[in-house]
Amino acid sequence: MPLDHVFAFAFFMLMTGAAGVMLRRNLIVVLMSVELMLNSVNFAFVGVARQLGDSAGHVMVLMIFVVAAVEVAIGMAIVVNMFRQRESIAIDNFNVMRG
Amino acid sequence: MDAPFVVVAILNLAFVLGFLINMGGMLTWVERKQGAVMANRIGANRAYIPIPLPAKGGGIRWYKRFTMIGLFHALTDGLKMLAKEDYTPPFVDKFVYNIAPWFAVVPALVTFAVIPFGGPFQPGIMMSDVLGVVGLNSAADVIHGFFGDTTYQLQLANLNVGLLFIFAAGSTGIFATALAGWASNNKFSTMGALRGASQMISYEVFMGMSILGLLVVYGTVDMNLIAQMQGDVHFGFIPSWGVVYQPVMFFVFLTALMAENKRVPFDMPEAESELVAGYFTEYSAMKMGLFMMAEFIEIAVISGIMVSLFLGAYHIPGVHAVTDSWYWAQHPELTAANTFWGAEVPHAVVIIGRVLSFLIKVVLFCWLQILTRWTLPKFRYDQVMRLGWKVLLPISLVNLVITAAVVLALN
Amino acid sequence: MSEDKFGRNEDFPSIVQAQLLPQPAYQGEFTEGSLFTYRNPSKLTWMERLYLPAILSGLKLTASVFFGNMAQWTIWFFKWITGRATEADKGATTIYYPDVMRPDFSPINRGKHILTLRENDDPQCVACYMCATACPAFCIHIVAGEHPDPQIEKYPVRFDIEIDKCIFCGYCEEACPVDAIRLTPDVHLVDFKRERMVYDKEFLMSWNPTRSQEEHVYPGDRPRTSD
Amino acid sequence: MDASTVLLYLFTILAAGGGVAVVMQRDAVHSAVALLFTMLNLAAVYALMQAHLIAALQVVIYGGAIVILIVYIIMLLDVRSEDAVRWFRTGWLVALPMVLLFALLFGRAILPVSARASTESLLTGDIPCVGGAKCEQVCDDGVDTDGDGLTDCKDPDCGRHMACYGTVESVGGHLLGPFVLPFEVSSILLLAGIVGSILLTARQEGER
Repeated sequence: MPLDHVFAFAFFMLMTGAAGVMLRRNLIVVLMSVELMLNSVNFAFVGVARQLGDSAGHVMVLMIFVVAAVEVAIGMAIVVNMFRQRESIAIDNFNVMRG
Repeated sequence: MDAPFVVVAILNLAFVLGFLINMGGMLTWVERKQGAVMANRIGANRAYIPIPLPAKGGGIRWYKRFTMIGLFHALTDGLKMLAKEDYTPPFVDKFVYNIAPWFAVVPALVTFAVIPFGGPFQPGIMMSDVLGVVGLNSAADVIHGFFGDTTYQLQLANLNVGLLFIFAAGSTGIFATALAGWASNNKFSTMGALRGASQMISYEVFMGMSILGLLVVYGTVDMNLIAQMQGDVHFGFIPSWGVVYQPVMFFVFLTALMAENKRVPFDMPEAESELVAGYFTEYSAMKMGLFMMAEFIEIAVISGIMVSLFLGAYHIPGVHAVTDSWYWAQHPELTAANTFWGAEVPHAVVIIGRVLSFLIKVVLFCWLQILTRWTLPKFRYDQVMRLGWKVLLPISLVNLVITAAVVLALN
Repeated sequence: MSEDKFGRNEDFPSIVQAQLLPQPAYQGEFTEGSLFTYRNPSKLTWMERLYLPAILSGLKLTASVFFGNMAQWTIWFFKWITGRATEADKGATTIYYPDVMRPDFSPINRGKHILTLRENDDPQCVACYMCATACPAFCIHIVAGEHPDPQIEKYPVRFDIEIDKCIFCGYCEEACPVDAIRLTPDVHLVDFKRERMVYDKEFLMSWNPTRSQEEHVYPGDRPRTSD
Repeated sequence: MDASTVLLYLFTILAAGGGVAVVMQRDAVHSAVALLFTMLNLAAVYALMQAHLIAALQVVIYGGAIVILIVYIIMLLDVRSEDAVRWFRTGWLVALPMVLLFALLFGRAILPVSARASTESLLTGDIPCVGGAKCEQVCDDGVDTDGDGLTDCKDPDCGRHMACYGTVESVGGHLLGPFVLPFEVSSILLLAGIVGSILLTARQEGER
């Protein structure tokens, strides 16, 4: 798989994730879309690492794994907290701070 | 990909799948029969295959005593599951409901792919040994010519990340519980799914923790290499099996694996006395059968994992094949040969003996698991969690630190 | 095995007596003239909370039973080959239930109903509806008719019991003023069709208590007069 | 195009399709199943790209930890499905310019570079030494050639070798070699995550 195809797929997945983040109302789906964006980056890293024959890209992917795991743990804690306050996780219900 | 490699791979696949599926069927019978024998009962003995015999006064008499001590109950179980009505309740989430059973079966079957069940072998030499004894020398030459002296593995997939692959497959198995429970749209199922998910995630944590000590000892996650490293003998009589290095973790890891399998005493997600059937309450016919089959296959898979990590895999102490490259590299003063306590034996004897020893160990472990299942009462939910987080996790952490210190000191 | 006049195991009275005795309380003692004492179990020690020693001792127990029974089965197998095996050689306490009844199966069990007969083979029942009224499951249905004999007021034209609804409480037996309905110990009341679980008068008027193992006929298998 | 390349494209397309399904599904659990599908396909892609360790960890971490946590929270909170995905939202006002911007960046900056780099993989079976420095000469002989205490694949020098690339030894050698500081710092991040999530979800005294 040539590198520009790798980048094209990664770009497509990144944009899918970004669209999910901006267009979905369900907070959990928004978090899932963020995971999708992180995965597209992982994909690009693995593709480039394969192209360059350098395992450093894999180390970077491992770091992103750690970040993703922490992000989901914290994100889910926040979701649970928000659900306790409003009995809902639709982000439209959390617009109190809006001017 | 040359032809001999493909042939060996297909034979391996046939062996693994045949072994697992048959174990899954047999264990349904073993479970009942062993439970009966342990409780002074007789157990399953009614299913029979009718045999027509000529009656005395002409006509046919059906002989109905061909029961084979109840072995056909496994068969009738399968037939019953297939023949029953596959009812999908109207309130379930159809898509998730239908895919959930596959998340139970596929990981259970796939996990066995990385377990070495006979070690490295030379099929050409082995087959010509066997055929030479029978007297088919020309056929032996043909097969020897086909395979050559090349060494192949009696293992489905020789992965570099073997042990991680087992963990990956195991973690995918959690989805069966979670998705089945959620899709059933039933309070019992959802409770079972919540319990199952939390129990399996928790026990996966210290399942990884408890095996780390062994990984420190072996220094690899390659199952093939781990198996080979257990072929040595210390001081002439102590086999260098994992259970010798990590006796405590043997029990902890076994506990974790049994908790992953969700059977008594860890049957919180199913809990007949509280949750009807837990996460698969709404399932019927073969979909429910897939869950049951996965459970029984997993007994065999757990035994395979335990044997290959802790009980010397396929090794018989003191028996070495010419293909054990790790062993011969450790002992440069010896010349590579097929030895049985020093005596030279044919290659085929060693390999067949090894496969048999692996199978016997696996069967013994299956027996131990079923013994446990029929001995212990079930834990309460909080007891399961406390045992996991407050007892087994600290033990495995302390063990890891001690192991690392000892390994560092010895190096 | 000797049996008493009810066909029971000779140990049966002692078993009943043992169950009637006051049972000792959990981890407490019972002495005559004193009150029961209940003690909660003490908190588990650290060693006990590991569960492992207790589990291993339990496994030892069950494994010893297992191997003992396997030895017995092995002996049975060799006897079976020579054709001298008996059921007792299996070493199991199992009774093949529907084929073999326990000797202490209680003769005062409440099972299938029977309508008692007069001397001329008519049912004793006078269709007074007492049993149908007393029935908590509403499973008795009676249609009354005028009896030709002026001494007897009524007789049941139909007397149906939905045996699948019946809870075998015995209230009909208690309520009957003429001892026309009784409950027999027969508990093998099974069928494959729900319609056949309605027992009509003719069927209720007969009962074969000496059903042998070879016949092994369930009530639903018998020809029904009203079918 | 050989079989593995075809499979690579197939799994990549399936992963991208799964990503679209994550965003399009109305029900949160269906989104989670689609996310799992994406993760498993990506793991297959990584395995075909010879990143074996990453492939296994992708399934363990994303499949076994992250997606299951998401499913667990969905079950715990009893989230109802949305009536419909509202596609006409003010979010488009942000989304469209961003997509355009990224597409522009992609077309202008990344594509020419990646097209130039689109040669065959640089994985070799040869001696990977650069600039005459002392390094592991042969990577599959079980001998520590350069005498730095690390044999074969465990030496980061061998990362580019065909037999070593993407294996546990190779990536682990990198992790505990040049990248040891980020590796250690990531453990602090994990600890912060654990403490943070407990702090966020633990109920205060008196709270319901």
